[in-house]
Amino acid sequence: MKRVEAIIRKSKFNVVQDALHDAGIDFLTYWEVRGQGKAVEERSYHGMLYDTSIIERILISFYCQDQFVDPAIKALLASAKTGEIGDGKVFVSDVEKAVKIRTSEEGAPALN
Amino acid sequence: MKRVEAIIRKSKFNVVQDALHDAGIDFLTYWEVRGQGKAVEERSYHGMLYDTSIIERILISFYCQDQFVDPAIKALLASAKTGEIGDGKVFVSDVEKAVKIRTSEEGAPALN
Amino acid sequence: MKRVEAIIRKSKFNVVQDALHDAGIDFLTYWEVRGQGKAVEERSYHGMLYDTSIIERILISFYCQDQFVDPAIKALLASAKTGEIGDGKVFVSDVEKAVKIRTSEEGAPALN
Amino acid sequence: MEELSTNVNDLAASFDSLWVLIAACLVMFMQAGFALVEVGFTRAKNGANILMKNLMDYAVGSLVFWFIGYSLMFGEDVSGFIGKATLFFGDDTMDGLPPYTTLMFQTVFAATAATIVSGAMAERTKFQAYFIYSIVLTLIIYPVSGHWTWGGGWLSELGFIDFAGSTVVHSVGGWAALVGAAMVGPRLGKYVNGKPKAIPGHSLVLGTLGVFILWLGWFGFNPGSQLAAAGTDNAIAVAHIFITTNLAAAAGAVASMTVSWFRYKKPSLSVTLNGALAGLVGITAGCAAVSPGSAVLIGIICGIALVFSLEFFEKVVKIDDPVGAISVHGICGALGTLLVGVFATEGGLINGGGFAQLGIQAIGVLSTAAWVIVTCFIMFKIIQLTIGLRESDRVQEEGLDIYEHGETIYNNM
Amino acid sequence: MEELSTNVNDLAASFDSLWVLIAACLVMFMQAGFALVEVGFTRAKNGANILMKNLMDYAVGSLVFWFIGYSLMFGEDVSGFIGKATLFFGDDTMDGLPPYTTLMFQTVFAATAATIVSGAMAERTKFQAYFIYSIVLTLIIYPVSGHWTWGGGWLSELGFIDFAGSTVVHSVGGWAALVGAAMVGPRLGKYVNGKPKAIPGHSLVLGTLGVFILWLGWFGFNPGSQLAAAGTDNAIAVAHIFITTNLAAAAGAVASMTVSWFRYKKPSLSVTLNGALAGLVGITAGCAAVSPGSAVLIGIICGIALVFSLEFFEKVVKIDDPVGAISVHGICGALGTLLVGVFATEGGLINGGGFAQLGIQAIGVLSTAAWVIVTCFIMFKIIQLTIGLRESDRVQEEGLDIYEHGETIYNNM
Amino acid sequence: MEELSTNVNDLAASFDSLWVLIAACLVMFMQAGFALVEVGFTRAKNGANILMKNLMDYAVGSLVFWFIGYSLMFGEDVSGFIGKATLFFGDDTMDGLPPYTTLMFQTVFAATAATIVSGAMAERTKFQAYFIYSIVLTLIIYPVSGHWTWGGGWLSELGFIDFAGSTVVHSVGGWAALVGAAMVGPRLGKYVNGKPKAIPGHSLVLGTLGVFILWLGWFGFNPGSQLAAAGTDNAIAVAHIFITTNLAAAAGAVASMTVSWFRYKKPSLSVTLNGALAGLVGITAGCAAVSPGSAVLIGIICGIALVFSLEFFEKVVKIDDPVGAISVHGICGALGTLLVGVFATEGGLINGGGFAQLGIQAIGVLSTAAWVIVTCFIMFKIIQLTIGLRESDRVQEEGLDIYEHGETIYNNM
Ligand SMILES: Nc1ncnc2c1ncn2[C@@H]1O[C@H](COP(=O)(O)OP(=O)(O)O)[C@@H](O)[C@H]1O
Ligand SMILES: Nc1ncnc2c1ncn2[C@@H]1O[C@H](COP(=O)(O)OP(=O)(O)O)[C@@H](O)[C@H]1O
Ligand SMILES: Nc1ncnc2c1ncn2[C@@H]1O[C@H](COP(=O)(O)OP(=O)(O)O)[C@@H](O)[C@H]1O
Repeated sequence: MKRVEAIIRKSKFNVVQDALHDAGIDFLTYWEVRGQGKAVEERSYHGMLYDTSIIERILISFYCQDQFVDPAIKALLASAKTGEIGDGKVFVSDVEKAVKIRTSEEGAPALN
Repeated sequence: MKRVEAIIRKSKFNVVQDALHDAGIDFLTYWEVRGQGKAVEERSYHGMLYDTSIIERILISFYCQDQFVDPAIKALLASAKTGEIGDGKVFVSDVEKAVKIRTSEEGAPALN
Repeated sequence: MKRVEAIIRKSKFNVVQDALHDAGIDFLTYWEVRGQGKAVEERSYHGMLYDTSIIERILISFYCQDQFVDPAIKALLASAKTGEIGDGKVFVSDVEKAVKIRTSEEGAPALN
Repeated sequence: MEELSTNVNDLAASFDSLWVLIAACLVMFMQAGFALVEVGFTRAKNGANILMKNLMDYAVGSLVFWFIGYSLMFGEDVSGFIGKATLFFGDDTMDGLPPYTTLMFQTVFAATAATIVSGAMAERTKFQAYFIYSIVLTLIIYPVSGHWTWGGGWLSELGFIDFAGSTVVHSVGGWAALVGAAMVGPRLGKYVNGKPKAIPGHSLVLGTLGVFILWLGWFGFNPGSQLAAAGTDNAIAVAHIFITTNLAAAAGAVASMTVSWFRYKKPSLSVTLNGALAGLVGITAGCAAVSPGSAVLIGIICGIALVFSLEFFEKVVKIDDPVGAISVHGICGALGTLLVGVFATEGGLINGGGFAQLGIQAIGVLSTAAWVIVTCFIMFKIIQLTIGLRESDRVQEEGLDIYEHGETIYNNM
Repeated sequence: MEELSTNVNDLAASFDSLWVLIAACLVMFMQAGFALVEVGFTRAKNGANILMKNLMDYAVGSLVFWFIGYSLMFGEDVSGFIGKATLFFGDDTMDGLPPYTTLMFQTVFAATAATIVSGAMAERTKFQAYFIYSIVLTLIIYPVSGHWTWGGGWLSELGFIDFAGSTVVHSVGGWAALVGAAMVGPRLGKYVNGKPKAIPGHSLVLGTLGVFILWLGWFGFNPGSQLAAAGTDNAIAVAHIFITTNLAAAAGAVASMTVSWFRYKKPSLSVTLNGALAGLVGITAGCAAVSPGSAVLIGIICGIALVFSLEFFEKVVKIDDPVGAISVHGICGALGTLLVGVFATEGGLINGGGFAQLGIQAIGVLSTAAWVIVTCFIMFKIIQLTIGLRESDRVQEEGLDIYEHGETIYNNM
Repeated sequence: MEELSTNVNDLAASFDSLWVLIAACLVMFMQAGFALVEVGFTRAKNGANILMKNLMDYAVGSLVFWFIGYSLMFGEDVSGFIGKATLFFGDDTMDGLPPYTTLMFQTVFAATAATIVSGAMAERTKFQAYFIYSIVLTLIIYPVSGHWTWGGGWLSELGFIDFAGSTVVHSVGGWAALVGAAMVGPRLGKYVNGKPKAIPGHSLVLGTLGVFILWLGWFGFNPGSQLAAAGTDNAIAVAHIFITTNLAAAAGAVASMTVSWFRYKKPSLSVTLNGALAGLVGITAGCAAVSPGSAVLIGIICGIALVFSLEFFEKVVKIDDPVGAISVHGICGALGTLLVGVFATEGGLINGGGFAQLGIQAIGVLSTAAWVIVTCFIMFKIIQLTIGLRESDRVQEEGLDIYEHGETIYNNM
């Protein structure tokens, strides 16, 4: 069982969601994060310009069985990419256990 | 040392917190997330109905020693459950190291 | 490849960011969380005092190669510490895979 | 010559009329103030519900008061108790003030009384129940007790002084709030093992803006109740009322802040805001009858009383009142009305008038309270037994907005 | 004696002037109301853009209308079509109302017409394009059709009744919004495979405050259009207009709420808010000409029509109008103007006046619509072909605020 | 006949009085505008603190100005420098305006001067220190320099023109802000190695609403300062002032936007908002004395000056002024006062009046600045040495709200 974390552009959220759905990922959790990466944005306030390397991103987190990871990454790469700096990253790590609160089921059936 | 991540209903947060406390989990971190699962909610805007599979949840994350995991999951299952679709999930994964910033302590003493 | 999660005081964010930069961590993601720990804050509302053990923190999450972990923790401990209750924790866990969305690169080059 | 003098009289009358209408604008704007205070002092998940209630009590109140309520209040007196009913108001003439001017001004007053309740019953009351309540209050409850004092009824005969409505408007709203809040019960999670928990409002900045708007609106509420502006006497009276109103509000805010500072160790914004309102409610009865110095004292007394009243209802009586409406409008409204008997320049206790006026004030306060509490109890009981008053725990937990209105006020994605 | 009588006349005239200026203040405040409604009903990422547009159309409109627009509207009539142009307005004398009083009042009306469009074109229109639009509208488009009805042009000759501007102001804004929103196209993501998706506004609490402010402002808009307050007749008329305005708004809100309740199973706040506005826009033409009872009916009709109009544009015509400006101002403005022909106490269909007035109303509505639609089409086409009208997808995705203004409205860290 | 003529005079006087009171309402509402601008342009963690300051300076100011401040400003002149003190104001008669009308109007002016400072000293000043400051300013500093110009003191003798208070009110607030902000030092993190960092305000939508409210309030501030409305002359004057006020604000907004567009490549909302205020502050002195065309020029000059002044204080002088109060009220207030000497229709430089008036204006600007800067320096020094002026770093980091008030403005859970 794996945990996949993808940090993507806020504006790409909807397409990514659809792409993941097609790759078999129906369950996910996400929240807004800010990130520091290569992309910078220029803003001004009261006439004062400031470069911010702090940009708004969405972090999508989902847990899935091992065989779904590769299609999901593929879907993510295809849908979240603009080719410009700031597209984000995907990280995969191992998970030991999953429990579904409603039914107390564990393992694979807990994932959906 | 384990990391437990529980995605629960926002409205259950207070009871879950109390239940975890009774299970020996006094330290935790949480934030608001949105989730896509089986539960859908109907909303309208300007007279336009829309189904949203995007619902508000809270993600509770805590790090604890291995022996606390099972009681904590039990407490979670008991307190966060409504039996209706949308109750959420619990995930457990392994953690290598913990450090307490205030004291630079590592390992078990760093957890509380 | 490791994932480092640090829960710190909101007010320390800027110094921590600079310290991490000096320790070679240029890429990170963060978001606001609330935490329950030893620190409590007294608030009042409508003349009613209430103790809250729920305080605002920032969770910084970054993925890096193994050799960066120790310098990063050192930097974190030095910069985020006030010595008072509520300074927060650092957790390290293992990551299997990283992919950079823009270039589809994997492994170490995906991290920055 | 005669023509010219008619001209002058007409001009004066039209001037009076316009002032009352402008004052009505200010009072109407108080609806926005109430909406902001109430939404700001409650949680975001019930925001659409509370805004809808505020919008609807004004809309429905306007219709219902025009339809029949006004006539029950100001129609020909029927045995001192109620006015004679006339459907769809009356005619479009002018004698003194144009009737529509009076209707407009009285409509916004009726709506003020109605809207007070939504805050006290916030976050747990069914929308339908509130909807019906607001019709009944504006249609019958408010007009009847209003008739007693302002419509030529028995209290006015007695010499009861309530210039702009500390009792007629505010404490009517306050007592209705008391009954409603008591009957609907506290919000889920407000009392844990009998101990009250603080449920902070989601935006004090909205609450503060609301209080500023209310303070502004009160310059229509009180000075507008002079119902005239032309000529020396009216000019002096209106100016006087502006000053007493403003000073009492200022004194109320400072007093509440000071008490909160001593009692809770820190000067609390939420308490201070309510303190300003307490001063305003308190001065409403006596704004024309007391001196500026007495206005400051009334403000201070109400500002202090407010803090203890809030605690009393929260901790002792255990009625959950999210915005403090019972204390602000009910208690300070009653207190302010009584204090007229103490401070009135003519007939007040401290000005050598003895206890006579104070006694009359007490009769007015108590009889109005009794009327409102009894009728509201019956009304809410009927609602409770039919369509129900209280939202289920589930709805309270997830927020009334989604279940009642299918909408949330903040949508960030 | 003569002197005294002059005094009285002067006094009356100065009284009229002051009332019009106070009314102008209320109407000016509607700019804040529009800004809040528009920013509340759209997404936060485009908030600075929409606030800027609202600020700028008022600022630029004020300058441009003073510079030349006013004279095109109210200058000496040139063959019924347009007023004679004078640069930088005129003089500082007094005869009837002081000219600057009229200028002030008319400026805030012109700005109201202009600001309606920003909501309909929100979240996807280039700031520069909007900037130019607002200049052209206030400089030429609005003054010309305004001249026809209010400036002594051919429609006023015909007997067209539009007391306070359902057509002259609101539907001018509404038709401009229609053309603009159609030409700029729907927001990215609004239609997926031809099916509309809801894009909820980011803060209904701001939207609600905006509606309360607009409702308040309308008490300047309609009664202020009496342009006088002195004397019995004016007093009665102004009071009458207050009542018709308030009742229509209340009825509109209740009607829209009821329809939404039946149609969407839940009473919707966002719909109810627009319902109040629909009632207000609808009564604007006839506020002085219809009875309070008829005002309620007009409010109900507009409140009902609104809900279906919103759906019609969204689902059938597929014009994306984030705040519903086309329906509220265009459709209800036209409807309200027509209904004067039905409900007018003198000459209305149901009051035995036959179809004559109704026909004239239709001519007024249609000719104004035609003028605005044609000129706006030309204007937006030119803008489109030169500097461009629509923001790129990328800018829409990430928000106009960052790209157009380098600023975001909420900054939490 | 005589009676009738008395009637007419009384009527006119009561009409004047009412206008001044309505204007006072508009000016009072500016308190809400200031509160919103200041809380919107600063960070959420200090929101309760800044709202509390805004509420308190109005509340305390009202009490203190009534208590003694008013008499120091308008009491019998004592050697041109100060008015004779009377406790608890005076009597309740009428001769010209009712005294309480004047008190009300002057109170809201005094509170305006006081409230300007809270924005400049925001996010790092102790609440107690601010509380004391606001008492001293309204009690002594403002009344004295106000006496010089408006109370019959030496500047008025000299012929100094400051119709509605560019100098008397705004730049008094501005200079106090300058001294206060300089002495309390920049916010923690504002200057890193001497380089200023932008600290964006947490809600530009609140800031924008605040500016609209201020713009509205200025229609009380400037035209209300005519202190009369009855008769032809007053009607013309009031209308004139409405127009100059509105045009200057519009021009200021457009000018600032344009400069920001060129200078920062994007039209900035935060700058434009301040530009509108700059125009308003700038026209305040000359609103009655200059033509509408000159008002536009004054607006443009102030709008341009504002942008450079903001940069100057931020980057060169390195005084941290979170809302730009020093530039808006201090600099543009002084500039607007001087420009009266240039543009006044009678006596202005460009109207052939030579340098005489300009010289007098400069004396007024400088002497008032000197008075305020010296007295404020002494006051803040004493505060600094006793209870302290500046919050500790820890409190600034975590927010003043928790430490000073135990409350936060946003509570989302
Ligand atoms: N090593 C990392 N650890 C945590 N977050 C990261 C890491 N690298 C990138 N991110 C996140 O991804 C976002 C995009 O990164 P950036 O380097 O700008 O993109 P790109 O790789 O497309 O150039 C960053 O804002 C940050 O939130
Ligand atoms: N595999 C998963 N990965 C990440 N989040 C998940 C996953 N499954 C469920 N969730 C989260 O849990 C929430 C509840 O899931 P849902 O399927 O509606 O509950 P239930 O299992 O009780 O029917 C979802 O909204 C989502 O946030
Ligand atoms: N075991 C844990 N799991 C998750 N979060 C934790 C844990 N321990 C501490 N935290 C987070 O760190 C924050 C600070 O912890 P606290 O115990 O107050 O600090 P300190 O160790 O400096 O006394 C908490 O508010 C919480 O968010």
